[in-house]
Amino acid sequence: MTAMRVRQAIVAALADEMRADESVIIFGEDIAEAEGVFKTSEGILEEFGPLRVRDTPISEMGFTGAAVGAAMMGLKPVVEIMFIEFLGVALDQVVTEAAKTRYLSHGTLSVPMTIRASAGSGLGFGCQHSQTLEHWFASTPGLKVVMPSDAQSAYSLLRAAIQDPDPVVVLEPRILYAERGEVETGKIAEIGKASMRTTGSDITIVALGHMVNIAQDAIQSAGVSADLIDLQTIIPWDRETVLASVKKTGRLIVVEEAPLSGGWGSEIVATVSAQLFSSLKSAPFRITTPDVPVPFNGGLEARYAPTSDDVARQIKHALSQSGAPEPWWVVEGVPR
Amino acid sequence: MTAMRVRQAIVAALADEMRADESVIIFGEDIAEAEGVFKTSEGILEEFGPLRVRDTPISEMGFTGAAVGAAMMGLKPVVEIMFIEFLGVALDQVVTEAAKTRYLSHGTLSVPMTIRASAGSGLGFGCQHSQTLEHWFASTPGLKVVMPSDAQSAYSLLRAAIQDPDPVVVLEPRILYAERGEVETGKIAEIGKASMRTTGSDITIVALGHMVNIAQDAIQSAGVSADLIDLQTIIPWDRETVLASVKKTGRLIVVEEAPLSGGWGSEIVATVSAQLFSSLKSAPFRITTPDVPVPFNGGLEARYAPTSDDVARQIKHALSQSGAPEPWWVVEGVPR
Amino acid sequence: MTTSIERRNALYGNDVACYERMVEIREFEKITNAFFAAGSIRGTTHLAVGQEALALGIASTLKPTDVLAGTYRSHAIALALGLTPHSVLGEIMGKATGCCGGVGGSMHMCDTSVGLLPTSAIIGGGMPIAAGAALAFQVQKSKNVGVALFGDGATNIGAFHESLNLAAIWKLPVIFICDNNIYGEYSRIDKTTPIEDLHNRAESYAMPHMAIDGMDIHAVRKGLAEAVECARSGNGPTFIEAKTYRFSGHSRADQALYRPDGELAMWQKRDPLLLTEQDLIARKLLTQEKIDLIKSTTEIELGALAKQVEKDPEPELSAMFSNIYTPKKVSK
Amino acid sequence: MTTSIERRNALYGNDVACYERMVEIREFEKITNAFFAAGSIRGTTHLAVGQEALALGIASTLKPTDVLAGTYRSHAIALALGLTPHSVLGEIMGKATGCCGGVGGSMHMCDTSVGLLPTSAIIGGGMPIAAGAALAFQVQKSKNVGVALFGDGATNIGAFHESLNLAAIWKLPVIFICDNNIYGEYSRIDKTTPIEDLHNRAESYAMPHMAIDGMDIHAVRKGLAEAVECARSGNGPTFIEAKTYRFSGHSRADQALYRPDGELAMWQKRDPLLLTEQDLIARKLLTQEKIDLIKSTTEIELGALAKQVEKDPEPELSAMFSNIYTPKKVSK
Ligand SMILES: Cc1ncc(C[n+]2csc(CCOP(=O)(O)OP(=O)(O)O)c2C)c(N)n1
Ligand SMILES: Cc1ncc(C[n+]2csc(CCOP(=O)(O)OP(=O)(O)O)c2C)c(N)n1
Ligand SMILES: [Mg+2]
Ligand SMILES: [Mg+2]
Repeated sequence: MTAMRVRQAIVAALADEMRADESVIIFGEDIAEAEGVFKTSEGILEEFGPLRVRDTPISEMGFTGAAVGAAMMGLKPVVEIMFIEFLGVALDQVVTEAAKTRYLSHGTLSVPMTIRASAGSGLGFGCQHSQTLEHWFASTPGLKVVMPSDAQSAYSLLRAAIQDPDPVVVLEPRILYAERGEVETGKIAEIGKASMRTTGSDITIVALGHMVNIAQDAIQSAGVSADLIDLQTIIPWDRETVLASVKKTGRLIVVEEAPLSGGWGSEIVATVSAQLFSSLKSAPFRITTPDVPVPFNGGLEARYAPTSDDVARQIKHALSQSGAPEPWWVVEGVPR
Repeated sequence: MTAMRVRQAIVAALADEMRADESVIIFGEDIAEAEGVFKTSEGILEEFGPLRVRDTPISEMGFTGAAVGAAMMGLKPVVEIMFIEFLGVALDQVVTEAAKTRYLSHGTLSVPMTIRASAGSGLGFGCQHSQTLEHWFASTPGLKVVMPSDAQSAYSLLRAAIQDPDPVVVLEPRILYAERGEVETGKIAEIGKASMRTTGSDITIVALGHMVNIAQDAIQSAGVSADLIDLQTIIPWDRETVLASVKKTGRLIVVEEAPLSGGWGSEIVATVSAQLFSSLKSAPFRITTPDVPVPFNGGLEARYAPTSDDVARQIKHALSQSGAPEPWWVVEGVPR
Repeated sequence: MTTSIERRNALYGNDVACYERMVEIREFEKITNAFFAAGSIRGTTHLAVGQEALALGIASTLKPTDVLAGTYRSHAIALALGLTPHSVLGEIMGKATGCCGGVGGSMHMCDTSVGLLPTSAIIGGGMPIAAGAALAFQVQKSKNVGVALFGDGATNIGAFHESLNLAAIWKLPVIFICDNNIYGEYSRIDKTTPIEDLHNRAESYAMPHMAIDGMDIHAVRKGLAEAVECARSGNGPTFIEAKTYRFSGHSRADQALYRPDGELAMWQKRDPLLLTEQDLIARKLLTQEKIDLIKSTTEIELGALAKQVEKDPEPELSAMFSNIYTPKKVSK
Repeated sequence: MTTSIERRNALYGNDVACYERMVEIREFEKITNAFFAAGSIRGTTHLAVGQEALALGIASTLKPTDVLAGTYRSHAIALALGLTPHSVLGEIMGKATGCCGGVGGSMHMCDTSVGLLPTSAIIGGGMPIAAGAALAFQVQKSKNVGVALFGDGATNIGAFHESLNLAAIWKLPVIFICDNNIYGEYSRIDKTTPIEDLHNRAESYAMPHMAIDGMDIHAVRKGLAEAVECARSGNGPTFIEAKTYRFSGHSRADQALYRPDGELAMWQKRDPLLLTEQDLIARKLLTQEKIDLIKSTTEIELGALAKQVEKDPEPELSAMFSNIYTPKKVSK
């Protein structure tokens, strides 16, 4: 075990994969000479050289598509999309090409590419650089999407993504890049498998990325006994683990860093409601951001994503009442 | 009331808006001289001339973005995206520019643009030309998304979309273009308001687009008394109408033409589960397509979207049992 | 049964075989058209009648290990590259015998044994993919090349610009071939594009470029061979504009009434089949009688094949659930 | 209090006012930089030190009814177009007094009273929007023009290609101004772009184009005036490449150590402030004393302003929920 920052865990995963498999190459904007704007490819160019490590022009469609083509030919390209919003100019290559290539080649071609993208709010980047956007990839058979919550999962999920024979999007919570954690290098995650952060008996909390940490704080401060499930893979998500937990606890909260309407959490709540209707002791619900763009101002942005205080409040509510609690903006009656 | 095909209802709505308001202009690929590949702009160039009706190059990002800019300057552009998949090369302008313009202009600019796009399966266009893709627009405050289910709603929603001061995406079920229905011209829908296709007491069925018709057939053949809610607006959806209905019936099924995992229906089920937990008599659930690309072969494609037989089966199940039924591919045990 | 690779290999150095394949394509598209009109083909079809010389010029110049990313209009290039009429028609008709098992359809041809990557129905979709394949060849130090084949209308999409720039800056072994048939759907190129010689757009990327006569298989081969040589020897990409003409409408039932009077007739004088026949006769490789025989035999054979394909099995229900994710390896 | 439009009007025909504004921008960016370093500014900032002549050349040539779509690097153009230092700094600091009420941040400037459309933080985002604004002017038969201002790196994105092509084919009254400061983030242009004179890319669209000296306000005005005249008289778009240099790093804490030795020093000899000072002294519009006074006064004034802005109120919680949808009109 080594203590490292999340961004260093990413570097380590890249380097370990590139050492193990020479078909792994990486490219993206300013990832080579500048080592990534978030320093997530520090030392990679130096170790692996310019044939395998490349800076690209500002051409997300072009280089994402190039990764698709290179992957068809047997390379394992890892591309960096600096901010997930930039896939808005290149979604086609991910959803309509990469995810459908195996199907349209009658199973003769795989697309073992990885897309790394920083995501999420909290750092004052404004509403065009702070979203999580998991929903862009929903309902897309052929694609996989993962999100780490700490240094270990950043390392282990990225290695799994690179090794995976299908296209995988790795959404990296930008706010965690500088966070430290213990990392066991060599440990590789299983895509599609959730991880239990805490186990308990009274309630199941499902979260993703940084929200796992927020939820953990909330569980602690609320002093409850909870299964905290770090989903890690959003597509395809670990139904088995979540259903087993809710069967046990009878209660479900999903904590989500995305606007309420149509986020990934609705999939979890809807599935659990359908599958475990009679096991539920209280209303399953989501704790999300309000339906607003991510505000720049620090005070406002601090209220955008769920806070541990607010999650704690809602956990307590869920344990004492059968109906779902109101979100904070309703409780506080914020004028519009 | 006039009988017309859905595509003619669209032409009528365009023409009526263009007559009423000279700031309405339309453009897209082959929509002027060729009058649209689905003939949804028949006669428009002739009546309104080339200044207001334009063929574009194959440049979805360019012309969708041009609509955003023109809308900022007070025009009401209507652009046609021939197949919704093509927004994969232009999503940025819709989600990251248009939807955030009002916010980023401190309320000084609106973007009264309309994006019309054909959507859906059933016509043998293959997996890159047959999706519905509502989820691309989910969790995007600032945007509105509607989908008609017949000639009247095609007319009324399009007029409402064009008149709306904010960006509206109109997803037109391609399979309905040739269908006929009675249209009361001049009738304008309210965006955000669902419409009741049938009313009943035992179950609430929420559907969208062509699935409303499928659900209606199923209700008839199952011989049940159901509220069939044609949602019409997906974003922002009519919580009030849906919640009131489920409060009354105690049962909810969402019928959806999109892969199970992460479709818009999960939002409805999740919200209802949270808000009406103690009013529910049986598990709320979704009837969707399987998590697969849209197959080309006719026999397979006929099984892709929910069929009225299968919806009827699941309605009957919901009325007799508290747990959710299995989808057909589980029931039939389709080998993978 | 003949395999794709055998059909491909038959073309090299054999101008008569190339001509026969052109005839095959022409007859094949007649059948496609007739079947579509009769309702036995669902969805849409995009014929490539008149563009056969380009397809054969490409197929007889590239190696089977080179790869090509094409479009929805790929019946001709697929047959040229080696796919059997059976697997192409099977796919168009959604049969289990189709090259994609019947789940793809007319717009989605694929056969990696002869280098045909899954064709994309999205304009511009294949261009960065071809560049990416070339990137792989460069990294793997193989001598293969990637080819993107696309229409004139596709030169106005962002992916075109980004792909050419990326290929140029990385000196990728990729060749961009624009099949300039003067129309994108129903719009003549001059309505959507302010320049006529599209290959000049390569100047924006300091990329070598050329216009070639897409109706003449020799011109195609000559231009492409030059580009391939450049790519294989590490000197990077080339942009080739092939001047062709779409003899049919854009797709489905399009009668192409928007074309100016006489335009089709003018181009038909340069019908690639006609030009090739004249050439082969002049070179004494064929006689008119032989040509007539080739045509009638092909017509009969394809007609028989079509009847057979009609009776081919439909895909199983499981086909709808297959080939979405790569199956897990049983052991490591 | 001075309004944006008053500040804008002050520039026309007044070279000294333009110079003063350039100094204001230079001093303003010093404050931004210091505040960022001190942690009083969140997120990121993109300074435009060294690019003041381009901003002022544009602002003193366009009319306030013309519109401009810019990028995340818009402090300079915003101040030049007329926004008050208060509203720009307020936005950068997330204050309620900012031009976007503090919810936008450094990358998002906007003031429609002087034609500044919301700047986009997405590369290429503003180009089709500027074309679209120009489309509106064309349809409305107004004489206004749209302007897209973007960097050299942005010429490699698809939206660039599509916007220029669309503008050309529709002869839109739009001007594309590329601020070629030789770097995109940390990459020198030659690493990402195979040609040096980016304006030549306009040839792909048969669009008039020119390179101008972006360090010289007169050169900027002259080139732009020509393009504006062309656009206003219905003759369509122009592509202008302004050769500039980014004196600072790309953003935030970037020290720009990747720059070759001596490059900055060389460009600093052509510092737009210096060039303008020499010009104004030569034309006897200013003296060195006056210049020193302008600089020291500006420094003092902006310093005082900065202190004031620091104390400005934060936006209310309701600001987070406002301006998402257009409020329904109360009556029709
Ligand atoms: C991104 C995208 N936009 C639009 C279309 C619809 N479309 C299919 S073919 C076509 C015309 C293409 O013309 P061209 O590139 O000249 O190729 P051709 O059909 O002539 O071979 C269009 C607009 C598409 N498939 N993808
Ligand atoms: C689509 C997209 N890709 C990448 C970025 C990240 N990014 C922000 S600024 C920048 C460099 C832009 O360089 P240039 O266009 O030369 O403008 P400059 O910063 O020099 O003014 C990049 C890559 C972005 N904002 N949008
Ligand atoms: Mg064409
Ligand atoms: Mg630059």
